[in-house]
Amino acid sequence: MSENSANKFGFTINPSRLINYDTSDRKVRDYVTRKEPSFKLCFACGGCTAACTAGQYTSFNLRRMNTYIRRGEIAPLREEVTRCMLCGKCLLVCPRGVNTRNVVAVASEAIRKFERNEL
Amino acid sequence: MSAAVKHIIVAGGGVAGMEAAGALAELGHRVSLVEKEKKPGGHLLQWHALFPDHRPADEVKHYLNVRIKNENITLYTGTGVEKIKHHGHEVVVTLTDGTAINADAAIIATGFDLFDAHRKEEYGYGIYDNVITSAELEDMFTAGKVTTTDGSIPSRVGLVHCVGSRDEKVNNNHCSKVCCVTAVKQAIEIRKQLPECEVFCFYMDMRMYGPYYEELYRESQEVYNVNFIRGKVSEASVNINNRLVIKVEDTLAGRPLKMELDMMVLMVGMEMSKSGTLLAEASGLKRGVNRFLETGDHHYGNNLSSIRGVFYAGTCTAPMNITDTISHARAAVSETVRYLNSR
Amino acid sequence: MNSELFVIPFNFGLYFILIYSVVRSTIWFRNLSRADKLRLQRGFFGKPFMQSIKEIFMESLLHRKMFKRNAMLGYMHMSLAFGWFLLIVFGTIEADTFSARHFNPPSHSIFFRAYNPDHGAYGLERVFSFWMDFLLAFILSGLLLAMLKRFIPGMMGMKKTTKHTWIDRIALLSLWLIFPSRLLAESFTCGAYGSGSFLTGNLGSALASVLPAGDIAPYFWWLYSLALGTFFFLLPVSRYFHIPVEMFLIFMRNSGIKTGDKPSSYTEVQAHACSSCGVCISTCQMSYAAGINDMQSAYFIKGLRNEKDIAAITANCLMCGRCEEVCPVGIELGPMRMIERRQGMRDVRPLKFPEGYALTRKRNFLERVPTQSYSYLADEEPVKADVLFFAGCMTHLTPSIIVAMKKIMDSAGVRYHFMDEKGGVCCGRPLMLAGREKEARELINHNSDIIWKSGAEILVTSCPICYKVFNESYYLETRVMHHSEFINLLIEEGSLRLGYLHRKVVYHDPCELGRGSGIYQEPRTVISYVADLQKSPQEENMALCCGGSLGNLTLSSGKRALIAADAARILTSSSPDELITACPLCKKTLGQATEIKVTDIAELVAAALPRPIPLAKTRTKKILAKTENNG
Amino acid sequence: MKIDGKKRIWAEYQKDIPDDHFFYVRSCIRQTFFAGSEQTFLKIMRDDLGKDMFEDPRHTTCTGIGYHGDIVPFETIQTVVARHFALATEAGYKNIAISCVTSFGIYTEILETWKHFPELLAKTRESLYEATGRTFELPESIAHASDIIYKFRDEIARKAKYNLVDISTGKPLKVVEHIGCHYAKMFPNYGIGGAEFPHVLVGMIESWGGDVIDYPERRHCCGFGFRQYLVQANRGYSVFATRKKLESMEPYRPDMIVANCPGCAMFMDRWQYTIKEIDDVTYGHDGQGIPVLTYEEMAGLILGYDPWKLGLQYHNVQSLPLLRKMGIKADPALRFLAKDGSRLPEPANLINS
Repeated sequence: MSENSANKFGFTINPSRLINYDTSDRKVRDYVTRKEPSFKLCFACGGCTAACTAGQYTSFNLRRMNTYIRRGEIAPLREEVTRCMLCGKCLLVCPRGVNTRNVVAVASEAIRKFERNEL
Repeated sequence: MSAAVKHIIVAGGGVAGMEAAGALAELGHRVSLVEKEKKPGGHLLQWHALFPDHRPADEVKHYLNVRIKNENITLYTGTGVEKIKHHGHEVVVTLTDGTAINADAAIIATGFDLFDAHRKEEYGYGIYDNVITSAELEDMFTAGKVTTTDGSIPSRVGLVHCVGSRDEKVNNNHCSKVCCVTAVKQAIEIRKQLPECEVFCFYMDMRMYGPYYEELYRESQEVYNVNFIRGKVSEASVNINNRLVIKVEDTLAGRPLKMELDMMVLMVGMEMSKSGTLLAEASGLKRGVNRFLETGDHHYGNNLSSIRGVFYAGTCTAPMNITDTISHARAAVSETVRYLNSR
Repeated sequence: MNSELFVIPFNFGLYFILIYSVVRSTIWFRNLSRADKLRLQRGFFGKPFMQSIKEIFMESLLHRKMFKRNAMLGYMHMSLAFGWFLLIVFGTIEADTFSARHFNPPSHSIFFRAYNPDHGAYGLERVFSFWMDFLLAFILSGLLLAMLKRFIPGMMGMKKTTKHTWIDRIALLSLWLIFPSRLLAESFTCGAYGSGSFLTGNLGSALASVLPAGDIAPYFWWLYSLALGTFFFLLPVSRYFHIPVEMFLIFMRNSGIKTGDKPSSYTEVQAHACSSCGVCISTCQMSYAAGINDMQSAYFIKGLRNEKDIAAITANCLMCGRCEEVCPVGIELGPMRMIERRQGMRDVRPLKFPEGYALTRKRNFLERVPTQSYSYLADEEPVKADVLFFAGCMTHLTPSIIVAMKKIMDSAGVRYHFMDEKGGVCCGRPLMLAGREKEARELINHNSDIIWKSGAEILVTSCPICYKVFNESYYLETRVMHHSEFINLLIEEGSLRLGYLHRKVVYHDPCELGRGSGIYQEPRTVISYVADLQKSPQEENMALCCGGSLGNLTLSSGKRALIAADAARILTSSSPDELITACPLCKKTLGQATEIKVTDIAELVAAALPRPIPLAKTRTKKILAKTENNG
Repeated sequence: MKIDGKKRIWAEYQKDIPDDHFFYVRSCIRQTFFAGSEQTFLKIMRDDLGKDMFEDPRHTTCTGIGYHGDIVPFETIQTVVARHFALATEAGYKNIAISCVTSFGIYTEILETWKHFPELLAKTRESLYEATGRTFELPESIAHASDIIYKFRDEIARKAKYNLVDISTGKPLKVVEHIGCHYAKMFPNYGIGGAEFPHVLVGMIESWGGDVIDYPERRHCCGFGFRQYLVQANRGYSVFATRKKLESMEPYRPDMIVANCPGCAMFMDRWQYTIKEIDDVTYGHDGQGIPVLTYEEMAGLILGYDPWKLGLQYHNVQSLPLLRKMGIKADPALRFLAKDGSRLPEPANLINS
């Protein structure tokens, strides 16, 4: 559809960037919160992201990843979660004692389950 | 200090005025406490529970009422203060009902007005059902049930911070200080009353500056699963089911966010009170940033006015929580006494 | 004695378990890799054989390790195991000596007294029946202790004791019944015939004086036989299966079979060789410091045996390795857990009662697809250097260590390249600990490439976590050294001029460096060289974990703090001036748990440096020469 | 929804609209795509309401599209607008009636600017004089043409031949009103009803018997957005914005959309075809599309004008079902006839033709 319309009009309709909280799926969030309750404590200071080892090489941003989990934005989360090296450096930085490393571990597990409809 | 009994007029019977009057009467002075409403107590009257510990507001109301039960205090209600001027050794105070009272000194404690939510038209306060103010939510707590206008239990409530604060569009650049922690307190109370109800706070910054505030914030996440979204709500509308639809940027995701709500609570901030403004204009009192009364010195003269014998107490000078208001009122009393003795 | 029917339960049980054990071990053998098969064969017909026999005697019968740990606990196990062993041996001899035919069925000796009620009147018979009574008493004394232990674990230096399944309970009950019932059976018989020695004889006559002993005796022989039968029959599905399996394990281990990195019959044998004695539980800091009592190795192994869902247990372990040190059966608990962590998600179905007898396990794992991917890592510009310094992620949060190392290497004139000065790629160990082997490989390859291209002779790291993985999972010709080793080397070859600091210090062995990599001596040598090193209550192979371990994925910060506080309390009990460690993670974790200054060994040494004087470059040449000799 | 709340706001945002004598400035887009509308407006004003509307053929584009497209500098556009004022002054008119919302925005912006920066006014007078030798007075009032219809909405209602009512059921039609962004979002006080809850179209719809739909994306831009439309590669944003509005109003099953901005009417109509082509989606009752009318066309229908003289047939979404609903007799066969009665080619790809 989009190709021939592109040929026809020279453009396609832009996809939405909107986070639609009423349609997004928050099963992953609930799973992560259940498996790693400290996740709730994040107040998005970004300390983890500042310290992040993987963050020096790629756009990985744990703070934003947490936000995606909370909002049920699976697509960007799937992308984001793979980049972490699980080195655990962020654990030592978090002012709220969030078990950040396990948040990633659990999130990646949750994504897998989500894709196998096990959530 | 001189044993002579002096007469002091306290303009405004809110927290600051009552504390100041009580403290002066305690020292044996004669006090005329002037309150424009039917009964003293100010905004505290409509509060159900107080942050950060959810203590019943009645406890503080009770404390203040006992404080002003003193034969040295004459209470004038239903009349405001129109004008104060210094004359000879005295201050002359004109009430709104025309009567003029002479006194040795006066304390202005005219307090604040809550921001009128109508002025943020885009939030549709007074137009959409279920858009209410934090004060109205307190009434619901007092009534013991939080419901939408059709009487049903809300399944999702949003609390919008900084309504009328930190917003040059309504000509208020100041932070009202108490709204963030009030929002967190109210969010917890909603979750306590309606465990099934999702609660969201839409904030620009979380300003948890006081003792136990940060703890309350943490508790709201850890125990009550209150959600926080960093972004200023830009507008509200209703959909075909008469459910509120709000737009906000989720600044942490860097993307616009849309959410349906059953109830939207506007955390209305503090503004210089209208009565206080009129009084200041009539009496030629200087007003400072954001139209609150300008004090003699921000650091060591925070109760001093530009008129001899006239002092400031409480939120007529800046937004304050109850704790600070009471301390500020006591400071005003000590300034007043110092003035009276030095005369 | 008219009927002999009562031997039936015993015989049934005995022959069942004999056959079962043979079949099961054959299958285990068959499932071994070819290499391991050969190992085991050589082990059986070679030198290791005697070693194994000796070990079986020392451990399975005498329970030497148990004795070392706690005399009473040792005695308990010894009296039961060794006592029972002797009872069988001498029972057989007795039966053999005093019966008409030789080579009688086992039941003959087990129920000897039942067949020969009047036996033991005089001469050699007397001696024997005395000796048999003595052995029985010996066992019963142990049994008494065992029962006490159930109810007051504390008495044997055990902080916690294992919780059991209902099968274990029945097995336990039958085990407990065996000897009392034998005692009573024999006593009644002796009472009826006026035979028996100091125990059975006296008890017998006492009983006979009030009861019709002759009529009652058969019931107890039945009970005795039933107890034995039940016990034997339940053996494969109860914890007591460890008794035969442990011997098999000893043979396998002594023939040099290792756990490896995937499930095998060796891991299965290890799982079955666990006696759930609970020593691991009481050694575990998560238990006594953080009050977590259901995640320890005993439960891990039990879950593994019974196919339970142990995902949570598997993840919730510090991987400090203390339990492995004390395991009396010598199970490789660390590697066992790592294997489990490496497995993908699987649909778990706990075994129901009879399934425990199944001869082979089929564990249907889903192939674990990598959850992480580092395709974004680009190749880096190679830098030539003699010595590479890799600080490690954590070390970047303790800059004082980096500064110290720079000082030391400069003052020794080491020509080094700071590999991760701008923050490098993670070493991969944390991923391994999280069971993400494939992903870890990606990082390992990336780093290996940099190291190879550098052509460095030595790779120095300040982080034991990196150290372990560099050593074990990287293929390098570069010699890997933890900075404590490297500093020691510099001192030995005289490149460092150090003063003496008059400080009383205690050294904390980081798990990954000590138990993990066997580096105990070098740090101590270095520290004693510059300061007054005190002993700490628990060190070297029994050193404590600081609680910060990356081995544990799920432990909350609160619980970690509890462990750290407890460890710090013990480490600083002699109130030293400083607590020395050799790991940035330990430094950070312990630092938050004690008032006493926590210093990295590098910082300590740097403090002992004189004002830095540039030294001849030839120094490093010396180092390199030395390292070549070392291998 | 509390109507009192809205009334309260509408009360705050009222503006004085002169009663008569207007200098009318046309709109580039409206006269190109909705030629009938401007004709109708003048006809209504002159014939039905007997007002004096003056047009000067020398008046030009305000260059607003060029201005918002970053092609025309502010100085230039000020001078162009000044010239229009000059024409009005020369003709002796003090009230400007503006057909285009973009122009309306430009005019208000410039007048506000001059209020705060008199030096710019002086400079503009200079440049205009240098360029054309013209001088000008500032107008006493500027009104958007929709403001004027709004003012006379009740008078029109009295003359009405039809109402915004479904004659088969007697129920009011569901009408979506769309206000051009530049009508009040920049200067709320210049728009009737302000920026958040404009009343200008609501007033007409309600006094002509229709029901207004207040849907979540009511405030959202139609998608024109100048840069979004003018640069072909950006048109995806433009369509996206329109689709967002259509999706949001869809559940209310609207009978028509009315816009006071020519651009909005144009895009909300044409993009429905584009969306049909790309997404294969058409909105409205059983996929008949949602007719988009200008307020002039709406007023024309009310007053019983011939739909084909209004030019409804030149919309992409044809409005036959709507006309039927309102009980307006209109023969589809007569849609595409020239003045002389000869048949014009029928445009392709009309929705619900």
